[in-house]
Amino acid sequence: MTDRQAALRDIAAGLLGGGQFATFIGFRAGLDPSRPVPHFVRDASGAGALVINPFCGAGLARHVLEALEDGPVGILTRGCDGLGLERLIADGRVARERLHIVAVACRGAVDPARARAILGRIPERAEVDAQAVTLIAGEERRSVPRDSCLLSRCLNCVDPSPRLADSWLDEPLPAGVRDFKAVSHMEQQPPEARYAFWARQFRRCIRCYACRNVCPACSCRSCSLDDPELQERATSLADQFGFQFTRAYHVAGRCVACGECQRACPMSIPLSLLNEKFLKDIRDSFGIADPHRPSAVEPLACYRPDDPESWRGDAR
Amino acid sequence: MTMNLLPSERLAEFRECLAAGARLYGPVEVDGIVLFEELGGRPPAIRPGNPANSLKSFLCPQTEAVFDFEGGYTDVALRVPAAPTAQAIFGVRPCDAVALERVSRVLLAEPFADESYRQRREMTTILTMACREAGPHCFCRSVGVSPADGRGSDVVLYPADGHYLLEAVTARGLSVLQSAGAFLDPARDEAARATCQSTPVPLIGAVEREDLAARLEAVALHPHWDELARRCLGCGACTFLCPTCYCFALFDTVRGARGRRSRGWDSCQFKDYSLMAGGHDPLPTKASRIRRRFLHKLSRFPAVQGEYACVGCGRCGGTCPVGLHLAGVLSELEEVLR
Amino acid sequence: MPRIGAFICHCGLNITATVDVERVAARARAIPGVVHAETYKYFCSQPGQEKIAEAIRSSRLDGVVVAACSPSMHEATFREAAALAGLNPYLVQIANLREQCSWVHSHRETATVKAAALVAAMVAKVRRDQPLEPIRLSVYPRALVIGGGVAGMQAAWDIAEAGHSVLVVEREPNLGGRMAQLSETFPTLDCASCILTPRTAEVARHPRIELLTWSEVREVSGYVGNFSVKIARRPAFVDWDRCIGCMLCQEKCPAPAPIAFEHGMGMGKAIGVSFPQAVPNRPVIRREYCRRFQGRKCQVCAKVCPVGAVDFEQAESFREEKVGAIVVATGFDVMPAAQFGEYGYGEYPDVIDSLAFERLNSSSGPTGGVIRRPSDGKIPREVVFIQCAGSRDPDRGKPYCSKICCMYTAKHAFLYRQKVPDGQAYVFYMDIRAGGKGYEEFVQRTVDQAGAMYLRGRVARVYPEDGRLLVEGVDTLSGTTVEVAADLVVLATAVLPREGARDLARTLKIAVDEHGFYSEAHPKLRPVETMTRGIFLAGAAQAPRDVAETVAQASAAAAKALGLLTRGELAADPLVAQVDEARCSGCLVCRHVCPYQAIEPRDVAARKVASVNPGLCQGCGACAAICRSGAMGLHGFSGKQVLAEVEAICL
Amino acid sequence: MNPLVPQVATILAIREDTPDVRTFTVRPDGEDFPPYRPGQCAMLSLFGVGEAMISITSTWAPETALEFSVKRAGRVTSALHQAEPGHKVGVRGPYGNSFPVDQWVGHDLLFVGGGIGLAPLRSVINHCLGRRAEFGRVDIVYGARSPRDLCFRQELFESWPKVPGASVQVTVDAADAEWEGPVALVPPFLEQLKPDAAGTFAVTCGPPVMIRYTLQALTRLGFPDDRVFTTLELKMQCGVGKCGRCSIGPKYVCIDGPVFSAAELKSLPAEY
Amino acid sequence: MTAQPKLVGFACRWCSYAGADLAGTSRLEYPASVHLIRVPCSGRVDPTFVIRAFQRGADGVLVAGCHPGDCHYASGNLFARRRFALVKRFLEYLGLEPERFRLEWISAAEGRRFAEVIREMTADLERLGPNRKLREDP
Repeated sequence: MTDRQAALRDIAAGLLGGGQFATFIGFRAGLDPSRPVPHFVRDASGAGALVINPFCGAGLARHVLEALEDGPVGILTRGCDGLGLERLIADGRVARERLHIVAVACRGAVDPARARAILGRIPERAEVDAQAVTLIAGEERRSVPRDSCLLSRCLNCVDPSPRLADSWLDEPLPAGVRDFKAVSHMEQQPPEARYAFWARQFRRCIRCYACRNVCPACSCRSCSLDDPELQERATSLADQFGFQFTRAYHVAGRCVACGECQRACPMSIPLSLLNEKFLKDIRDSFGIADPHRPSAVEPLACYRPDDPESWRGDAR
Repeated sequence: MTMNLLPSERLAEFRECLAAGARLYGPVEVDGIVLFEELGGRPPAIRPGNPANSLKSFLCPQTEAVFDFEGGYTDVALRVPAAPTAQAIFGVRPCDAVALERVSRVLLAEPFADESYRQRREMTTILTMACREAGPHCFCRSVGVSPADGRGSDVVLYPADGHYLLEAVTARGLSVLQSAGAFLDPARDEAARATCQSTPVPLIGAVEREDLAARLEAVALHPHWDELARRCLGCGACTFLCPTCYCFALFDTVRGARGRRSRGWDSCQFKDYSLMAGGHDPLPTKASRIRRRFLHKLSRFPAVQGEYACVGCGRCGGTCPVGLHLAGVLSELEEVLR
Repeated sequence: MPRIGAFICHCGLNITATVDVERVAARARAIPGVVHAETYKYFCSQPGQEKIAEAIRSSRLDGVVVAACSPSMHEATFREAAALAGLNPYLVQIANLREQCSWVHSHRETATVKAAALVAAMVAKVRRDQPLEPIRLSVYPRALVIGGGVAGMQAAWDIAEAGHSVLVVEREPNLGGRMAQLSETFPTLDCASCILTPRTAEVARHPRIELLTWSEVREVSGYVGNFSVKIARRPAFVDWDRCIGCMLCQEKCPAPAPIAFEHGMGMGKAIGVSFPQAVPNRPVIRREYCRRFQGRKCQVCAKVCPVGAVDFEQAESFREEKVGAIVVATGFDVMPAAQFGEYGYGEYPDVIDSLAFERLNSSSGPTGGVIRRPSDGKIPREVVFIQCAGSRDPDRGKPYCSKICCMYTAKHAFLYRQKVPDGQAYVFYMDIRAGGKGYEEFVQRTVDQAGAMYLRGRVARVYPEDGRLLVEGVDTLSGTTVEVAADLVVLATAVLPREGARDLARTLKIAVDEHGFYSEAHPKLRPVETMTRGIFLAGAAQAPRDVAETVAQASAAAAKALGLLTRGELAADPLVAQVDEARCSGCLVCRHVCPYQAIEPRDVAARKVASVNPGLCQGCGACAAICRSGAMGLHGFSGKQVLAEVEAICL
Repeated sequence: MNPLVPQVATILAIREDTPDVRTFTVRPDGEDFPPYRPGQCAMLSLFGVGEAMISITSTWAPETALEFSVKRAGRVTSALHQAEPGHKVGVRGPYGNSFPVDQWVGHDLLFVGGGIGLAPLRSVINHCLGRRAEFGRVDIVYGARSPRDLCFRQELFESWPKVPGASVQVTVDAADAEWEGPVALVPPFLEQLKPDAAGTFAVTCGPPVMIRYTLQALTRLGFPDDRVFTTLELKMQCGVGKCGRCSIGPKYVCIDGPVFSAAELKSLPAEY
Repeated sequence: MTAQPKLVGFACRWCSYAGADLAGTSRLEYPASVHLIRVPCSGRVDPTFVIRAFQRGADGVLVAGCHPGDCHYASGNLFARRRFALVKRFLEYLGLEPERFRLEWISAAEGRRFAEVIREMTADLERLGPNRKLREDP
């Protein structure tokens, strides 16, 4: 752990010291030890503030967009960040050659709220391995199953390591295969139950647009959701359905399943469950095995002559 | 002030009594998060700290009609919505109630009192649950709010072992206690209140300083705001959840010959917030908008109202996707100043 | 505020019989922005059009909705009428009250309510219409024909004869293409070169046709009417301007070379022309066979050349040409040898393909027209022709029918019997497809007069035995196994697009089908056009076809090209996509869905945005639908317009 | 009554001042518009489009209609430019403070306007000229981009110059074939005119850049900050100090402004 | 008479819109529920058009285009096919009844088929009753 942190600081200092890089993006300790915050190091001397620990939950990819305005960027990159960067590169928003990707294998990030609920106080440290999470505060150590306190996106993670890397802090972990269990479960609910579920979720949306602003696939310079003629500001349930549909559809075939939208949502709306529905259907309908991994042409911008028409007759 | 004791086991009956004449809202746990919602008979989820949403949802709804209109270009008829009905909100934390008092200073300021807010405020009974334990992000004491603060409340409930001490703060609160007299014991328990008054809440030095406003104005042009802007995503979560943020926008929607002018929450963190038609924008950068938010809360609102536009509820810190906690930011600025 | 006029047509009784037009007009009047609404018996009539014009002028209308028949009937009429009255014609919309309302509904109340909704939708749409001007494109009055075979020559000839200049680019050193390799043509048995040679000469000396042989198209940019083409000319190592075509060089050259023209049946020389009547009659050195280029001392050609035209230092040269239209006539290849293991093709010299058989038949071919088998020069007594070698064979070959094989195989069997009167031809076939004037009769003659034995069935294998080839097959009609000992086996191999066709498609930005043939814009209505305006198709580059079809199609392509060239200017419909550059993020996903390659990136203020070439755009809107930010719009069908229609309908 | 609900009003007349400025004469259908002071604004709205804060360019008198001069800029003002007499608009107000005219009594007045900035000045000029005897000299300096862009020509060239003790100087940034007057930007033009600062109150309004340089020019000419007034314009939605948008430091332009003295401006953060 | 369902149809101008016109010239009666919006190509139809129709009270939405292979623009309907295969399932996932949204290939020659699709869909929508799930409260 500390080895990685030391190596990270060295690399960041080296990049910034070399003069070619304007910013290094990583994490630094926050006011709350369980919530490190994204950090933008501007010179080699600042690299000592960088931390890596299992509380580093925020996605970093989206931050490169603005940071690149100052010059090339070095960035600490986990699997999810890496996919986000791939998305931004595929969308022509970020030039690969202006990035130095410091890859790290990730075993999952702790959800600070869940960890605190388990421990009854703010954890100071955590250790995550393939089996369990150990939460530490003062003298107290508690080991709990991973699924009780990791961020939900980490539980579904199949890309612990980035596919793009310029330097590695450790050995990459193997990629897995997405199982879409939660989507399948939802699909099996009766339609009325699904509707009731989503209505309940969408009703509490406050339209803060954190989901959009944090999303590496939502990097449009100008978002149609901000155009009142395309998306009214009203928050009737119909508007909420319209907004949620539009947001999810606009990332259909482009979502990298990093789960940042859901993590960022202050109202805990399970947005990944929407995004993953599209991903699952893209996999099942168009034979794209790993639709969350960006490809040269996104699935909705291409076709095959023999694409299924299974929607025909669905109704009857 | 009138005080009564309510045995813990009669709390549900007390709530039913409240619900008799009004829609009753309170914190409930839904899909893993605690929210203020209509209770509808559910027991409230009283947890340390605050629900995700604030009372704003019930007093300045996310969107509401200002008026409806109908007609063509040469004839228009306006119709204003019906007056709101009575509502009671149970399980409010003192900080949220104080926030209402702060917001009211602006929205009820004459000569242009915000009529829909005023009507709702008048129809709303706030039943506050004083805190015996701080939430994870609470810092009320640092901004001059106490865990037993009664400002903005109609009734404050101080939890004690086996009972609650109920204190009517307003005339409306008094009538609540009178109507619920059957459950109440006209005894007093000063200890209950004292316990809450001494509930430990983390103190955050950077916020507590008496010269906070002056120090902030002094760093108003510091480049650290640009660093904060790098981190900030420009979403409106902090402002939409903040109980003291009251900015709103007006917008029209049209359905054929009918339409509606509505108001809805707006956020100074949005990039088109202050953008003028001609392209001029006094807040052109994310950094300028973040600075606006902090200075408004901690310097400019206090300059006029004498109190912070922050009650230390901790929502911004708890929900900001990138951890831009108000207190954390101030600590950073302090660090920068040194 | 908008000032919209709504004109509700009775269409005699066609609309009024079911729709209460007065109520529709009243409902229209109630829509904010509608300042005029009237009904009339026939708005398409002259007095009707005048009523619209009068209202445009007197009520200062800035939008017109005509509620009448389908827009496919009179949209143009009403737009013209509006234009005459001074209103931009694109500020006119048609509500379809006849075909899609009064004629299909009988309940007066519901039909009237629906009609009012359709009118409201068009009012909502026209409010958001912008005045547009047709896009004017200049047309450079010159055509490029790629390919100098019979298709290319026909197209070039037709265009030149109509008065426009033509540039013909041919990859081989000379004109002629596949047809020059043929002996006779079916079903008339005319000699191919007797037909082709005069046409070749005419093309070569036509004052408005410029020939560039031994050349390739490398780059194409621009759009309809304004293409810019980069052409590479390979080094011939002979200065053709000096050369007098005496061919002494070819005569004296000591280095034999297999030349493509003979299709493996004969040899040429390292320097020379492909065949004696070649046009232009100028030699090239094929450096891979030239002794000089192989590092040996030779240079015989240079020594014998009376004019000193041989130039070993010649390099590839390039030229840029501007053209207004392009005809692609690159022809076909036949399926290569390796694919037919069971027939022993490539393994046994006496298993040949039909193009080789053409060369054996040709009087100017390597055998002087005497049919001799390759292995020993013996005249074959038994010849087996195998049809559908690779065609109609989805598993190992191509699923399609190569179309010409039935006929040329019949021709081959017929010609063989003429030349070898005691020979026997066997034809293995799946079906005989002889659709065409005189085609079926010709096949019948081959059976009746030439005694060809047609066996319906597949050949299982071919193997050598005692200097002959045993052909094992099944006669599916009799259900018996057939074994024929043959001296020569001729395979009717599948027709493929020319090698390099895909690359050229990419260069031209035109589509190919799954087999690599160029795709036509519409199989029925636009069979010689491509999806790229200004680029047309001729001959077997688009699909297998015979000479007659090829020539007909070439003339059609020429007519289409002429349609462009004869107009100095082109008016294109302005209902095309356009980019809001301030909004565009430059993700360019729109490029992937554009069937016309009309979208290119463009640098604006140090960032990349999509840019639509209105000359190429056909207004399909695929880009607008996939653009998430709303930066890509489509005139006449903008997102906001469609949404406004939706809202009006749903009120 | 909800302050956000406008009175329905009718456009009585529309005058085209310049290619992008039109003056609308508007009268509420029901109760009279409340009395207003020079410099105050009103929210003018089109139903279904939205609202915009516009300064009232007319001067209050009983039973007179309101006048608004509107430059076409955004969604609302563009839609207003398409409106016709007889169309309904919404109007609410008056909002904001006003020019402290009573403070000026007995002094000379200098009005410096640029472009559409003459709209708020027109109301105070007419108000002061209406109380002619209470003031000393009234000098009006006005400029626009081109002769076509000059607003209120009738008053500029006919009414105001005829008032005793009043002067009008008009300049343009760029002349056309017919323009015979001065060609200069307002701030240098003003400095050339060398108005006497002693005992004079100066009022300026125009585009932000022009205001900035005019304030500097006035300072150089010797006008003290507390005798110089200007108006600010920010994005506003409620007009009544609630929606938060137009705040500058602790002030809201909609209720504490739009009129500020140069001295007040200097005490505010530069967020306008 | 009970209120008729409201069916919003997006029809490509080359095939389906022309097919509807053919139904007209052939005088094939079908329910007046359908209101066609003419678009250049089914590939032009943005799914947000569909959701907007539902939001504003459409009981059903039909997107109709040329048969695969027949697109006037070669590929527009193939993009539409992908897009709406996902959208249809997604709407169902949100709890919308599957009968409320259909994508159909209707050629310019298939007037009869157009009428048939409208009859079928209208019958389905009548059976389901008004769409209350995605529409705004009146």
